[in-house]
Amino acid sequence: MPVNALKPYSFPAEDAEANFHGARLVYVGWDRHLMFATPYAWPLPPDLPFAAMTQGPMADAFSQHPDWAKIDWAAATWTKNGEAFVPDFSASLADNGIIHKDSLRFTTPGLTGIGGLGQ
Amino acid sequence: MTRAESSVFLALQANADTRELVEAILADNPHATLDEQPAMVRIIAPGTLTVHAATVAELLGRDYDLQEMQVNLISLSGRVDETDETFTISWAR
Amino acid sequence: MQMDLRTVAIAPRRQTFGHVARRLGADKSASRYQEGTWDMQSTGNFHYKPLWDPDFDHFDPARTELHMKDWYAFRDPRQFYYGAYVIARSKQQDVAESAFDFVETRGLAETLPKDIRALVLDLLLPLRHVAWGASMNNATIAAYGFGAGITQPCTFAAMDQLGIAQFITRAGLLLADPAALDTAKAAWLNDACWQPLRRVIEDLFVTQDWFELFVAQNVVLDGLLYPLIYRTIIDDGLTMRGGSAVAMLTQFQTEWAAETAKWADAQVKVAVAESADNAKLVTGWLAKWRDRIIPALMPVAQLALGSHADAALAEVADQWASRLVKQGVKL
Amino acid sequence: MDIQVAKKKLGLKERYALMTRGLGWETTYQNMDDVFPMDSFEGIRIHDWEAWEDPFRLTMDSYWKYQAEKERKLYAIVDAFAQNNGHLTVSDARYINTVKLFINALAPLEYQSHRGFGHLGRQLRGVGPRVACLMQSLDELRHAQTQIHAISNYNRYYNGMAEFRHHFDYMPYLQVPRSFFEDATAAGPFEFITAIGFSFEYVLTNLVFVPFISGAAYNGDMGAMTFGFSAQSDEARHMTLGLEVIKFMLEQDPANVPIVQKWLNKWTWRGVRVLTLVAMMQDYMLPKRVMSWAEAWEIYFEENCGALFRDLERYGIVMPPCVEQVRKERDHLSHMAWSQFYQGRGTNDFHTWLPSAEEMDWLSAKYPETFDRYYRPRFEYWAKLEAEGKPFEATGMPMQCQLCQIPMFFTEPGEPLVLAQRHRHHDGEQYHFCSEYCAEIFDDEPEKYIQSKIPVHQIFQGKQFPEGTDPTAEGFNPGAAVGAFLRLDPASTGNFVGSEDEANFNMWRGLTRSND
Repeated sequence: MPVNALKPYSFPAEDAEANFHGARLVYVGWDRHLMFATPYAWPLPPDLPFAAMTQGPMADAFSQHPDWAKIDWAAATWTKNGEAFVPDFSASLADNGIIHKDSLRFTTPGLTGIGGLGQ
Repeated sequence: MTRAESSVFLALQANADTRELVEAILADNPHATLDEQPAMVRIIAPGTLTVHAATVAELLGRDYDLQEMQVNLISLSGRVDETDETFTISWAR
Repeated sequence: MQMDLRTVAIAPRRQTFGHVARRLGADKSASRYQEGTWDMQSTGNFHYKPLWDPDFDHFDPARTELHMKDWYAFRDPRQFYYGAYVIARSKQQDVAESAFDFVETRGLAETLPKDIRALVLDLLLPLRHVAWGASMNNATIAAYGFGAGITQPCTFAAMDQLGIAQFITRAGLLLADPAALDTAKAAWLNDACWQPLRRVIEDLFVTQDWFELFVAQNVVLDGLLYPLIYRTIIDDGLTMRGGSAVAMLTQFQTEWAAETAKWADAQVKVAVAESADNAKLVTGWLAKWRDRIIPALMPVAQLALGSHADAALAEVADQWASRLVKQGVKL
Repeated sequence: MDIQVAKKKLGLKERYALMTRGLGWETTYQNMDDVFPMDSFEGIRIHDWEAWEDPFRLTMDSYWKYQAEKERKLYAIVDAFAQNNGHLTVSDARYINTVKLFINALAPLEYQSHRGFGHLGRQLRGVGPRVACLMQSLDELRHAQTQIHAISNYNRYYNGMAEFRHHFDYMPYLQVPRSFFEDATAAGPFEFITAIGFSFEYVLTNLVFVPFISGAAYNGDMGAMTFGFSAQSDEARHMTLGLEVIKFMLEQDPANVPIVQKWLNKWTWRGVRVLTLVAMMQDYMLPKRVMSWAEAWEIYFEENCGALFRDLERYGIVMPPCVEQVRKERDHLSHMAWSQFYQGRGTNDFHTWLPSAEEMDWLSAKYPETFDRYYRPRFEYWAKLEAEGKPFEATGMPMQCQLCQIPMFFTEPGEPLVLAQRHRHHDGEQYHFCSEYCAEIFDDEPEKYIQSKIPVHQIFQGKQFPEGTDPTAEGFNPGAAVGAFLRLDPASTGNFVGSEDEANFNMWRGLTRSND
């Protein structure tokens, strides 16, 4: 249902990938670890290997949690925009089919936050 | 709760200027109750609340223009109907 | 007896807000006008284009051809922020209120010579529509102008003109009755002497450049109309013919016009001083609207002054022109 | 001399009509649709502007008189408060952070409202509604300026308020209130007045007013209480205007009802989303609490607005469906928000802190079903980290909702351990939302919301570096560059405990009580 305006009303998307100087926006959230209030956002090179993302920006953000060091990445499960997703850690983000503004969530079975309360 | 019973309220600053106004409103609206909060009074009533200029004037000992209430009025809930003599809030219209 | 009042002196971390200090050139204590006006309006990072005007941001310097390096060069010599404004107007309102009471309680309206009373009804009452048009035009500038430096005083001007329209209405009710207001409105819509002026005001309603509108309405139209009606015709003319009661009922307008002219002239001075382009633009607007408005005022002047209208209007136009010369305008 | 028949004294309504509607006329030299080009494109049909019922009948002479009286009283108290260092009488210096929130997030909205109502005061075809909007535009300028003048004194002694204008324009958390209001000012005139005149000024006004102004009074802040009460007295007129406009639209044409209902749904939701800041302030930032957010919601929404929407039922208007989700979020809202502001404290211009044991007990009592189970463990763990000298602080930038622009800390209604997310595609791009209701607002006008300046994205696009910055230069520190662009004073960020504000307040208060 297009917008109801007085004159023709169309504008370019403010967050098109081209505006990020070669980077690609990726969001990552750690399920049931609400000590981290929100998923985090990073501008990442599309050719960055998936593993490097987990060891780099994700580690910077999530390693403050005692569960982080215990993660068994093979057991972790992922979703992309809410749908099941199985990443290839050695491949790049692009080769993993991760496009601009994809929202990733990962769950770490057996690790359920502070006092097991999802925090 | 039918529409008539929905409550209306008038919130006024609690100061020297509103003493007689509050007294007059409570006198003219026996069904109203007074809720006193920090530096503010709320006069709540089911259905309708009417301020009569004449009653306020009598207590003040001078003429009273209902628009003077503007200065110390804080908030209200309900539909406003104004005449020279009365200021009424209600849902019953 | 020297009383040593000791209150605890604690050293403040700063005197005012950052944007105000930058405009003052140092962190100094600022006036309420400065803290309440400077940089109040956002100038960037707008989230959405308006559905009602997608070619511009809501606040957009491109809505006028005038260019200013600093839009807060427009300052109000009266230093009106809201508080100062309503307090000033409430004093003037007190004076007007007692004037209306005096005229009413002493029945001065009835003592007016018949011809004066008829003239006032014919001349003054239609002016409430002129004032309402001026209020609308200032509302346009206040809504779409750029920077609170110019939009704030135009908000006040819009409300002042509404107040003036309401004072004129009260005068009409005092001198006559509601029917007289309808007669005046019919004249405003149909009588030949009012049509040129009504056409000017309606053309201003659709003028797109808000600074052209500022020049046309606040500098040209009101700059000529108020001295003509309230000084030449009412204060000088009618009082000598037993119409002083009328001058009492229009004192607000007389004082207001003098005070507001100072503000309007000061904005022209700043605009033309900024650049040659601005000077050319503003001077062009002044000439364009002068050449439309003076002829439009002529039939109104004749209504009151008959054959003396030409000379009176010419004199008003000369005084107006000399006011502008002082602002650096070469008409 | 004929006996002058005493003139029939005009009633208030007639006299006011002569003083407003009587002034306007149908233009003939210009087409009315050119003079008023903006009041029909939204689909709202008005057949008879004369059916408008003037809410408060204040002519300019009375307006000037009563408003000047209010202003004299207000500035006398503001001056007295400043002269005898009234800020030192507040209950606890942490309260001053609610004043920072007020001047950064709310005072600029008053100015936006001034310009928005000024725009309507020129565009609505009916003279009555235009005069009412012009008067409200003037009132809103008053609110903006009285708030700035009252808070100017706080700004001289405490950090975080000096750059409130620049912060409102660019700081990430302040794009929540700013985009909320610009969504309304960018909309057509009828949607604007439904959004601000009715939903924000009528439905939600007490939810904003009580926490801030009664909260101020309750915490010994006479300055804020003064302008609050004084400003709020104008609100009574605005609330009445807002209610009158809604009824006027609904009575003019049945075709208007679904449009107004859609707006009520949108603006109740987007309004309550903005009030997340107020919920957080009420439950966590007021040292002496007036009432909890949950209690304020029950009184000022469920009770008052229940009566209001019952009154509107006759027109076919129903309570916005989103209220169901607001009820589910009611007992989580303030805790989620405070958790986000606590861990993001390095990037904001007001202090946060962990609730004390006593405060947590108050929260447990006010939120029996949620606080102990979902939030106390988080705060107690963070307190442990603080005690160990390793305070927890977020290092990543939050993902934000495309619509309300709030960091996506909201959990799925009914599933407090699952962060909510909704997803949409539009024109080859994808967008994320904190809730179904934000996503639905996007669906309705995608061409509008794809323009949003999402703060974190603007930073990643390099748009928030000082002019002339070269991000490719050796040793370029983006965080520092953004901090400089935002004029973020380091002393205003971080934990209240150990802050300059805390030290100064205690030192100054000590001066008033001891002899040096």
